[in-house]
Amino acid sequence: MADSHAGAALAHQFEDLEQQHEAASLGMWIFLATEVMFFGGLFAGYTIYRNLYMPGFDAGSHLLNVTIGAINTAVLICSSLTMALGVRAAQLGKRKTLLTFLICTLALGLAFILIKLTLEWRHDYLEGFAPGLNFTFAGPHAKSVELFFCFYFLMTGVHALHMVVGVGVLSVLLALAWKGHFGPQRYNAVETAGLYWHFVDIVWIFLFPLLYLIGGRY
Amino acid sequence: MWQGFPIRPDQASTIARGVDYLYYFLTAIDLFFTAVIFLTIFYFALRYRRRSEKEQPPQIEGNIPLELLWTAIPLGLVVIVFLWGTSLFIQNSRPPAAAAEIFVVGKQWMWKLQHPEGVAEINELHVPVNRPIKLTMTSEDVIHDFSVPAFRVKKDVVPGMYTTLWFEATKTGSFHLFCDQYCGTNHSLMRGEVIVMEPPEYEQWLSGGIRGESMAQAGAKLYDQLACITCHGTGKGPSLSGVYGKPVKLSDGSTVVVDDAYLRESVLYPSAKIVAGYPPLMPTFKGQVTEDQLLQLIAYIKSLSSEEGKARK
Amino acid sequence: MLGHVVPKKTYFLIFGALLALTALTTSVAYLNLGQWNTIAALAIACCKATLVVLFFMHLRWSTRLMRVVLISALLWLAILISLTTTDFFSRNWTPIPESWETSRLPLPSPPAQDELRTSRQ
Amino acid sequence: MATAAVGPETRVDYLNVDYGIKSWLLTTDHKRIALLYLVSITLFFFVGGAAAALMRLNLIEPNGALVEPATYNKLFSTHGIIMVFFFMIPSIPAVLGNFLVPMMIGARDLAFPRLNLLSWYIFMAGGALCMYAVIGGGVDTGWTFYTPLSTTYLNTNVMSAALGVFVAGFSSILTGLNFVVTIHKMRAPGMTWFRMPLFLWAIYATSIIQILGTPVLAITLALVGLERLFHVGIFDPAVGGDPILFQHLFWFYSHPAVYIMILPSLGVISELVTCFAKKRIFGYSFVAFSSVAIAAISFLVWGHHMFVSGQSIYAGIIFSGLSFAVAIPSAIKVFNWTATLYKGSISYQAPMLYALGFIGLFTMGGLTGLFLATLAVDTHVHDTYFVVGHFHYIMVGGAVMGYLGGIHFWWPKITGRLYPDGWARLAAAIIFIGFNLTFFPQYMLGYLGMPRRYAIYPPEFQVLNVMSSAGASILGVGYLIPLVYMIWSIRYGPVAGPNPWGAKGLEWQTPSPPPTENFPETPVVTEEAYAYGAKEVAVG
Repeated sequence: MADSHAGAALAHQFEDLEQQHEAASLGMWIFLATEVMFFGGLFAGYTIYRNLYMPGFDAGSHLLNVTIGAINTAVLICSSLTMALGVRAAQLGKRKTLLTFLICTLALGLAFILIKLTLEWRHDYLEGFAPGLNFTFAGPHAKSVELFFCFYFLMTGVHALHMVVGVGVLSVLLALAWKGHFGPQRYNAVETAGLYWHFVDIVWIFLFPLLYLIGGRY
Repeated sequence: MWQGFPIRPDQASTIARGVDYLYYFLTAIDLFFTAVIFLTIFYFALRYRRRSEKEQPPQIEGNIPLELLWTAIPLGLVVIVFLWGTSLFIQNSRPPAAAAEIFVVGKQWMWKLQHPEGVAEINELHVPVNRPIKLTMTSEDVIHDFSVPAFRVKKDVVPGMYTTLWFEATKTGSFHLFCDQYCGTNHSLMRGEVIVMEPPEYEQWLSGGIRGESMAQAGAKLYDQLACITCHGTGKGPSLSGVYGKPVKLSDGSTVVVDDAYLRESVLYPSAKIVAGYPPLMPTFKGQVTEDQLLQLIAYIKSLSSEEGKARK
Repeated sequence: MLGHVVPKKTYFLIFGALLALTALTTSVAYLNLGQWNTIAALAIACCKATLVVLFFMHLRWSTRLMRVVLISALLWLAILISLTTTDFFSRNWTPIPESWETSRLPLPSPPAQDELRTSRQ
Repeated sequence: MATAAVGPETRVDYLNVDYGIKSWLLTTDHKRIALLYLVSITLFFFVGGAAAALMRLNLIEPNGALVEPATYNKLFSTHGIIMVFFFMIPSIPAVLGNFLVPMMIGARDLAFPRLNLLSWYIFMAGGALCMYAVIGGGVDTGWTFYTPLSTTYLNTNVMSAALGVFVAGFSSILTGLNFVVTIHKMRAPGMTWFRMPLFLWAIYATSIIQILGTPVLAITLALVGLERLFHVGIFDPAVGGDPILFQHLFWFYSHPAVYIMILPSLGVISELVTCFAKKRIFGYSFVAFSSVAIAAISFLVWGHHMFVSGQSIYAGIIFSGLSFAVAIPSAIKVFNWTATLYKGSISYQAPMLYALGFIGLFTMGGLTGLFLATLAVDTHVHDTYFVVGHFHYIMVGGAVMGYLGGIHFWWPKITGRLYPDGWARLAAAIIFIGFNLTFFPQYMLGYLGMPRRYAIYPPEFQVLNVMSSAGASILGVGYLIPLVYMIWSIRYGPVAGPNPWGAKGLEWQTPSPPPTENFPETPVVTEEAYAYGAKEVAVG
C-alpha cells in the first residue's frame, strides 16, 4: 500500500520523500518556536507580576483546586502517550492501531477541555473570580489576587484554545486515516500534529505548577 | 548670522551645555563618516565607471586586516560615545540633595504644578534661577511626558507611579514645556511655559500668588478629614512621625524604605505591604483622594520627619 | 521507511516517569520548603518537558537543526524574560550610588567645540 | 494584466499559463503569490502615502492648515499602522522574497506553497480589518498602541485596528517559516550556504526575526484587546498593572521589526552593487554574518525606546550599551559595499542609482541612530522629530530605496519587459532629492525640541516644517513616476530576455518570465556567488 502511494505522497516541489519529511518536521518545529514566544509574552508578564505581588499570587493560587489540576495533567500525559503510539502506528502503516490511538487521544483531549470547562472555569466564575466580569474578593491583596486570576484565565484560556485547535486537527486526521490516507511513506501530517499535541502538553506541564502549586500548599 | 536659523535650543540649564557638547561630538563623527563614504563612492563611481561592455574587472575576495580595521574603528568610537553618554546621563539623573521639590500632575490635556509653599499653577511653572529643582511627577490618566528642550530634560509622566526629573535653570526667561508622549486628541495642545525668574522676583511671585496653605498644611487638613489619626495616632496603626526616608520592616519579613511611592501605594492599596506587627485593618482610599491630594498627604507625612513638622505636632 | 521507530517500551517508561513526576511535584507542594518550593516545582516541570521533547517528540533521534530551533526559541524566551525583569527589579534602586559619581568614568576631552558651536550672536 | 511574451515561438511561462481570475486567487505558484502581494502592498503604500501627504500639508501652518488635531492624530496613526505592518514588513520579503527565494536556490517552489497562499489571505484579512478601522471612523492610537491610552481612553476603532495587525502578524510568521524551511531544505545540488546570494542570507536573518518576534506582538495586542473588552487590568495602573510592561513586550517585537524592514534591503543592495560593478562582493562572509548578527542583536536593544519612560536607569544603561553594538555590523556592510566598487566596472542603470542612494541614506540614518542610543542625548531628542527623521532615513531612505532598487532590478525577470531606463533614473534622482529635503529638516526640528505627533506647534518651527512639506511633495511625485512607467512597461516595454543586466545568480539562467516550475531541470551549482570576471553568462 505504501509504495503505491509514494508518487501521490510527494509534492511537486520536493525531490524525494526524505526531503519532504524533513521539511515538514522542520516547519512544525519552527512553528512551535513561534508558539514558545507566543506563550512567552504571557510567561514574562506572569514572572514579573508574581515577583512584584508575591502574597497576592500565592493567595490566588490557593483558591484553585489542585486535585483537578493534577488529574488534568495526568489526562494530558495519557493523551501524549496515545498520540506518540499513534504516530508509531502510522510509521508502521498499521491503520487500525492508528485509528484506535487517534480516537483515544481525541477523547482524552476532549476530557481535558470538559474538565477544565465544567469543573474549573464554571466553578471559578460562580465563585466570582472572573476579572472584568464579576471579580469579588474580600481578603487582603485583592488587587493582586485579581491580577493572578487575569493570568490564570489568560494562560489556561490560550492553552485551551490550542487544545481546541488540536482536537480539530485530530478530527481531520481521523477522517483521513479512516480513508487509509496514511502509510509508512506518508505520515507527515500525523507526525507534525503529534509534535503540536506534545507541545501543548508541555505548556500545561509548566502551567500546572506555575498556577496551582507554586504558592505552596502547606 | 544664525539668529533666524538656530541649530539648537537655548542653553538654559546646567545640563544643557554638556548634552550639546556630546551632540556636537556625535555630529562631527556623523559628518566625518558620511563625508568619507560619499566621497569614496563618488571617486570610485567616476574612476571605475564602465568604459566598455567587454571589460573584465579584477576580482577581489576581500581583505581580512581591512575588515578588522573597519570593525575596530567603529567599535572604539561607540565605546567612547557610550561611556561619555552614560556618565553624563548618570550625572543628569541624580538630583542634588538640596533641590527644592515641585510636584507635577499631568492629565489630558494640561499640566498641574504645585509648589510646596502651596501655590498651584496650570501649564506654567515659575522657578528661581540657579537653584536646583526636583520634580516629582505622576499622571491622572494616560502616559504624558514632561519635556523642556531648553533644559535638555525629559521624562515620561506615568499613571500609577512617581517619576522624577531635576534641573537647575541658568537663564531667566520663558521656555517651552511640551508633552512629548502622545496622549490623545489634544496632545499637541498640552503645552506650557517654564518661567525662570531671579530669586527675589520669584519670592515676590510666590507671595503674590493665591496664598493658600502650604502643601503640608493642606495635607494635614486632609489627614484630619480622612480621620487617619484614629489609627495612626493611637497605636492601632504604625505611627507616621519620623518614618519618611527610613526603612521599615514588613509583615512578610522584608524591609522597604518609606518613600513617595510606598506611601502612595499604602494609601491606595493598604494591604499590599503591611508594616510588621500591625493587623491589616486599613481601608483603601482609592477613589477618595485625587493624585493632587495624595501628593499633599505625602508632603505632610514628609514634614512629620522634619523639625517643623514635629513642632507642629 | 521515514524517521526512527521508537520501541513501545520506551514510550511506556517515559509515560510512567511523567506520571511519577506529576505525583512528586504535587506532593512536594505540600511540604514547606520556603524558596525551594518554587525551584522544585520549576525543576520538575523542566524535567518533564525534557522527557516529552526528547522521547515523545523524537528530538533524541532528530537532526541537529531541530535542536538548534528549539534551543534558539528557549534562548529568545530567556532574553525576553531576563531583560524585562532587569528593568522591574532595578527600578527602585535610586538614587544612584554616590560612588558612581565620585569615581567618574573616564571622559574623553570635549571635541573642538569652537568650530562646531554656532554662536547665536 | 498578464501578458504573453511574444517571442518567435510562444513559450508557456508562469504568467500566460492561465488567465482566469481563479488561476490567480487559488494559485500556489510562489511567483504569482509574489505578484498578489505586489499589487496589495502597492495599494497600501498609496493609502499610507496619502495620509502622509495630508499630514505634511497640515503642518505647513503652525495652527494646522487643514484639519483638527483629532483628525491629524488619525492621519499619523493610519500612516504608521498601514506603512509599518502592511507595506514595509511585507515589502521585500513577501514580494521579492517570494519571487526570488526558490529561484535563487534552484528550487521549483517554496517548501509549503499552500501555506504561502494562506499567508496572503491572512495578510489581506488583516489589511481589510485595518482599512475598516481607518474608513469606519479612524483609529488614533499611533502605531505603537501605548496603554492605557489605547485600552481605556480612546473611543475610536482600536479593536479592529489591533485585530488587523494581530492577524497580519500570522501572515508574517508563516512567510518567515516558509523561507527558513525552504532555504534549509530545498537548495539545489551544489548550492552550499556560502554559495548563496547575500539576498538569501538577509532574507534568512529577517525570517528569524519574523518567527521569534512576531508572536510576542501578537500576544501583546491580544492582551490590549482583552483589556479593552473586559478591562482586566494587566497594563492598567488603575487596576494594578504596569503600562511599562506593555512597552517592553511591544518593543521586544517592534524594535526587531525595524530590521525586518531594513535587512532585506541590505540583501538587495549586495545583489545590485555586485551586478552593476561586475564584481564579487568584498568580504562575502563578513556581509553574510553581519546580517545574522544584526538579526540577533536586534532582540537585545528594545529598551532604547524606553530611556525616558520610567524604566530603571540601570536597564537603560544596559540597553544603551547593547544598542551601540548594532552599529558595528551595519558599518561593516557599508564599508564592504564601498570596497566592492573599488576597481569595478560600474554602470549606472536605474537599480544602481537606487543602490548608491541607499548606501548614502542608510549611512546617514544609521549614524543618527548613535544619537538615540546615547543616553544623555536621547533624553533630549526622544519623541521629537529627530526620531522621526532617523527612522525615516532608515525605513524610507533605506528600506524603500532598497525595495525600489530591487523591483527595478528584477522587473524584467518578473514581467519579461524592460522599463524606460531614462525615466527610472530620473525618478531615482527625484526621490533622492525629495527625500533629503523632507527628512533632513526633521533632524534639526528634533534637536530644537519639536515633539512628534504634534498637530499644532509653536510658530518658530514653521520654516523647517515648510521645507519638509515642500520636500514631501517632490518625494510624492518621485514615487508616482515609477508607478506610471512600470504599468506602461507591462504592455509596451521592450522584451527583456533572460538576463538583461549580465547578472550572475540562478534566477537569471532561466527565461524571463520564468516557467511555472522555474527551471527546465534542477540546476547544479558549481561556482561561488557573484562569479563575475569569469566567462560571460550563457544567455538564452
